[in-house]
Amino acid sequence: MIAQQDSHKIEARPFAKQEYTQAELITCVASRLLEDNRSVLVGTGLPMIASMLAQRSHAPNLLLVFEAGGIGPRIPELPVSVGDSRTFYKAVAATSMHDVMSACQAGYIDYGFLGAAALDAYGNINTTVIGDWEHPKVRLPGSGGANDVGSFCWRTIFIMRNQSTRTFQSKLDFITTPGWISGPGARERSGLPHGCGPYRVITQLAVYGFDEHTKRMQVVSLHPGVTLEDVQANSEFPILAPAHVPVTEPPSPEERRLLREIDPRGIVLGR
Amino acid sequence: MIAQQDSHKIEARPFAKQEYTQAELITCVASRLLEDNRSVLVGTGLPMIASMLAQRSHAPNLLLVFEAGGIGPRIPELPVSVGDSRTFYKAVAATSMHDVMSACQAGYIDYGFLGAAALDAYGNINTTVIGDWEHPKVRLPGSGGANDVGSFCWRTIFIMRNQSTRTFQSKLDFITTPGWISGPGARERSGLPHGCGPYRVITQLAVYGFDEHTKRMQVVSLHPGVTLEDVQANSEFPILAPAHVPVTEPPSPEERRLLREIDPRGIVLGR
Amino acid sequence: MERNIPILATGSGELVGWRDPDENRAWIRENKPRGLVDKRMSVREAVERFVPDGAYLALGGFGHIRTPMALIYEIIRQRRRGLVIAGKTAVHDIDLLIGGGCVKKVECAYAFGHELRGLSPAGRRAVESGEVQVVAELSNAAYQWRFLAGMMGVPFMPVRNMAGTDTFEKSSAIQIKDPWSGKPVILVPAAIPDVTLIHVPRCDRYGNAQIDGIPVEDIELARASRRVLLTTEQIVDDDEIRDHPQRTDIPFYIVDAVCEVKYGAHPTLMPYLYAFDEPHIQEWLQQAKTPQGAQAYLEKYVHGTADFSQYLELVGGAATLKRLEQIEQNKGRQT
Amino acid sequence: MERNIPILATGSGELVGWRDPDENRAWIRENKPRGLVDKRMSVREAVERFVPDGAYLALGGFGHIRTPMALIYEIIRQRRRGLVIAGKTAVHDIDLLIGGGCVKKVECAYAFGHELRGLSPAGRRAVESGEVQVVAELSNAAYQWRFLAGMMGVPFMPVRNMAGTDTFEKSSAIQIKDPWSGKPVILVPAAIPDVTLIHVPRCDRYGNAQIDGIPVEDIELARASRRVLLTTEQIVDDDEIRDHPQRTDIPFYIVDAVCEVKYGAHPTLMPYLYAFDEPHIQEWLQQAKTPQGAQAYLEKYVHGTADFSQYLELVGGAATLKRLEQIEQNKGRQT
Repeated sequence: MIAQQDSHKIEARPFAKQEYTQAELITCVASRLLEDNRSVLVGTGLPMIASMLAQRSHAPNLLLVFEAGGIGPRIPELPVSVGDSRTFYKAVAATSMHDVMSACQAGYIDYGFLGAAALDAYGNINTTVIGDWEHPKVRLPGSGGANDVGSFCWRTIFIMRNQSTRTFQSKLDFITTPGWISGPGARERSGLPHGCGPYRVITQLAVYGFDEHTKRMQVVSLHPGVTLEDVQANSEFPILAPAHVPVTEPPSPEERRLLREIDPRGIVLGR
Repeated sequence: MIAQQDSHKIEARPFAKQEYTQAELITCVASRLLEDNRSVLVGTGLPMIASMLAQRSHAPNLLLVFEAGGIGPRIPELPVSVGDSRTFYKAVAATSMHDVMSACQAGYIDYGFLGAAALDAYGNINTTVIGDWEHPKVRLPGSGGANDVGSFCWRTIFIMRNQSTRTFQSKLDFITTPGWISGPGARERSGLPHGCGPYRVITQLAVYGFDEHTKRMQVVSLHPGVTLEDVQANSEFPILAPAHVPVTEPPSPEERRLLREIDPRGIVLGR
Repeated sequence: MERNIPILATGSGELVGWRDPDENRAWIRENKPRGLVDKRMSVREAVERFVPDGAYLALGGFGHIRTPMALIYEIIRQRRRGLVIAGKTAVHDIDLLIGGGCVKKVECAYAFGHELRGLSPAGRRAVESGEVQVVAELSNAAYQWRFLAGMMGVPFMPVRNMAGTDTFEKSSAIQIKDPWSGKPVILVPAAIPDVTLIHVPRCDRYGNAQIDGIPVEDIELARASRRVLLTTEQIVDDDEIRDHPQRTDIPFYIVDAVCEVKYGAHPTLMPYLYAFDEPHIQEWLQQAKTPQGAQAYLEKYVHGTADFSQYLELVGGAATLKRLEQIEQNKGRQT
Repeated sequence: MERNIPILATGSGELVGWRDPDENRAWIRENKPRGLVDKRMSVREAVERFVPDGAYLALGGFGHIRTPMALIYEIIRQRRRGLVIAGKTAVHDIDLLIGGGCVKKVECAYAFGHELRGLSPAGRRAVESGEVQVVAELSNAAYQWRFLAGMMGVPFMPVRNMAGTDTFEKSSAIQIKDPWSGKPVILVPAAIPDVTLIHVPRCDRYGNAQIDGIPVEDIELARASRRVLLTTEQIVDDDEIRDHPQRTDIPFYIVDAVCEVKYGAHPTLMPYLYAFDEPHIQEWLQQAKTPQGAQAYLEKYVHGTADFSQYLELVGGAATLKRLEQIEQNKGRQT
């Protein structure tokens, strides 16, 4: 399954004086990245909601694919596992991990979502272990499907709701899943499929992309009220920034209405 | 599919003064080789009838498997193709070539049947070409599933209804499917699965096995009225024979009754 | 573990249909539809758009079973030339394409034969005269696993058959020393057909298709192929597909064209629906014994008809088809 | 083509569950039933006969979905020790086995986590204390393809993930130069579990089993495994299986034991039949926060019950199960 270790720590922390929550903002940003007539390998939690939001707004023909075998379902309500029956409800196909992962490896899947305990400047992530692998301080679940997503999907989107110097690390304890590894060409040299890799990182502070020349993380937009100093103060590694940094578009009323429709009980989004 | 190029040339040639036909004798001999509670990869024609006869006599729990995906059917009538609907009628599974061939490669299949245009002393066979491969005199269908049967099944049984110096050859124009290749250990050295290979050859003249030490063909039994001279006169290569050669047990009345039940119109057996 | 894996042997057959996995990924990203698009079109349009001269072509089904005949006739009718055929239990399909002059090369697991019905006169003649060239050999399982590698987007698949034979020697496979067991193991290269034709009992307008009975190797073959053209006995609403999502054998994003052609596998067998048209198959086998006969057959049934429905009339129309349905459906076979 | 294939990198993880294909073929020939044998037995007998201490064990289903809980509880009840677990989306299953003291080693694709429900207290504690050792890492797809290689009887499977990461470095895979593309490609070794436990909605007495919804990786996993123990919601007559042979996901010759255990996946979800028992899952997650709590849970629900039916009574019996059925079946899900 797509590692989403952080997503169980769900809190309803509204931004100061703003009507929307962090989770809503992040979800809306993620949703807008998903183009119509493309495919996305979906995890549970926010990625699920973002994908459903995309389908109900600008991308009605977005194909949702689940690593356990569900393809193109009509999701009746939020699944709690990427294998539960809601992931293949009225699906076009209820098939196997072999089939879905083969499609990923063969190049059929455009977007993949990842979360992580920690991430570095190149979008490599750790979901395996904090501390030493042989004698871990904290043992995390491991790759699950994360390495597969990061290896195969054309564009990987990271959702990190707790950006800090503890999660944006200069050096990871363990690289579970490849980002741009060590810079341009490193993925190809290592043997990964060509031309794919990290695309966006969405945190509670900002949206990031990766610099074309260095493949290091750079700011794409700052969430309302957040400064470049805030961003840098919450990262061990330096984050690049263009001369002019736009502000992230907040959730629209229509987006918020759809989010309440998708997660009426606030199971993931909080309330 | 299992190569059975010879089996369309079906003639009802009764043995001199005998009540049974060649085809009946061959089928009964083949049938008796199949032990109960074992599995057999079945081709069309005589192998099919031999397998059904085994099920109706001494081996009711013989598992019939077809390379195109039918597993354990209750055959309603003789199939004409190893993929036709009779091969998965009331089957325990109707699955794929990948599944069946994987089971073969993994060691689940005990017996396989093969026919051929030509065979050599080691039980290698040719179903690809007569003459030169680049400029063939006669182009035959190729391996089909024959190489898979000969590579994977624990014991391969050959049915050759037209033993002659043209079909029992010293040197094949093309080795389509491995027998014992060039003698003891040759299969293993070549990279084929260990411990499996040719088991019996059944012709219109005799039943053959393979000498333990040389892996060359040797007589197991002579059909009624056939001499060792007949056997040798109809082979380019010398055929080994033990001191005492038994006579092949002719079809019993019960076996012949069952054969008529299985192939009432004499489609394969002739009449 | 050692530093190198020895290559023990290399087949001399032509490498047919292999593509660099990254090149193919990029092609898929660019060309395969991920959204639900209505792909209904006529057989004529499907062949015009997706089957160029020289294409590496694979045919679904198995021998005389569920063979995509309507598309095959149309390829002959449109006089495609220079096709390279995946001879993966190619029987009636390849025989007609060869007879129609469409074929230049064959990679052969099984071709030029009709199982119990004997050898293929047209196919044999073409190979023996040099008109059609067999460029490589392999086995049925090996071909199937070439498609499995193609489906998976990996460059090759390990197999344990073919060793020690001329079949391996004339294949495009190589044999290496397995780094774990130290034993020889063969690697077959992935195969990625340019176009695959498959006939199914039902699919929706987007191409979500269900096969009744054995799928044989169509699951892997379809996924390995660049273009997949479906003919279907019936186009159903996608709600009907979604009611039984586990029955979907081919999902829509694999498919490029959906053509509704009832009886589209005639004269071959369509499991649970209609039987072989044995007299018609025999008519071809008899006619194909001479080049003139083969041409006469094709003039009458293919070039002499505008489309598959005219062909069906010519082979006896409703009466014939009803009879074939009765044979298949009255034998107590289940759905 | 070159004479050698360079090995570019070698993972340092322990090689778990690999067997020489020939050795495994010989074992299969000797030990797997090819005839229809009545394999019905109790869960107790199945575990006694087929799950030895130290076995390399894999669990079917996926996370909290279709998890073979009755067999897992029985393994704990019989105090098996030293198990090596295939951590292929191992969630509730492995957490209880670890809590029960049964586990010595884990090969980890996903373990010690409960997806949205958070980390696994028992699993984490055991790894962090050194009680349980993680001996290798890999990804979900890579594990699945290890089973595919096992099913196929080949020594390895090529994959294109994991490169450039510590996941690869701690795996038992190797990286070679693909002889066709010249690019690096990873080979994962085949995996052959000693025992696999799978819960299915229905099968016959011989083990012909059908799964409703997604089979996830159970098709490959079952075929790769030496011993396969099935629990089933219902044993049906084999005629019922034979009426829909295409629905058979696991054929009988793969199976060693058939145990009829209605609600055998409780408290996990059984698609189309019953929902997660969320309060019960939460009870475990709360209790497992301390070793004492975990022991108390196991004393009450596993060691304190003679079998699964007593356990079901303890978790609320018919009323609870009826509620879970209503949740799953009333949500408009199709069969």
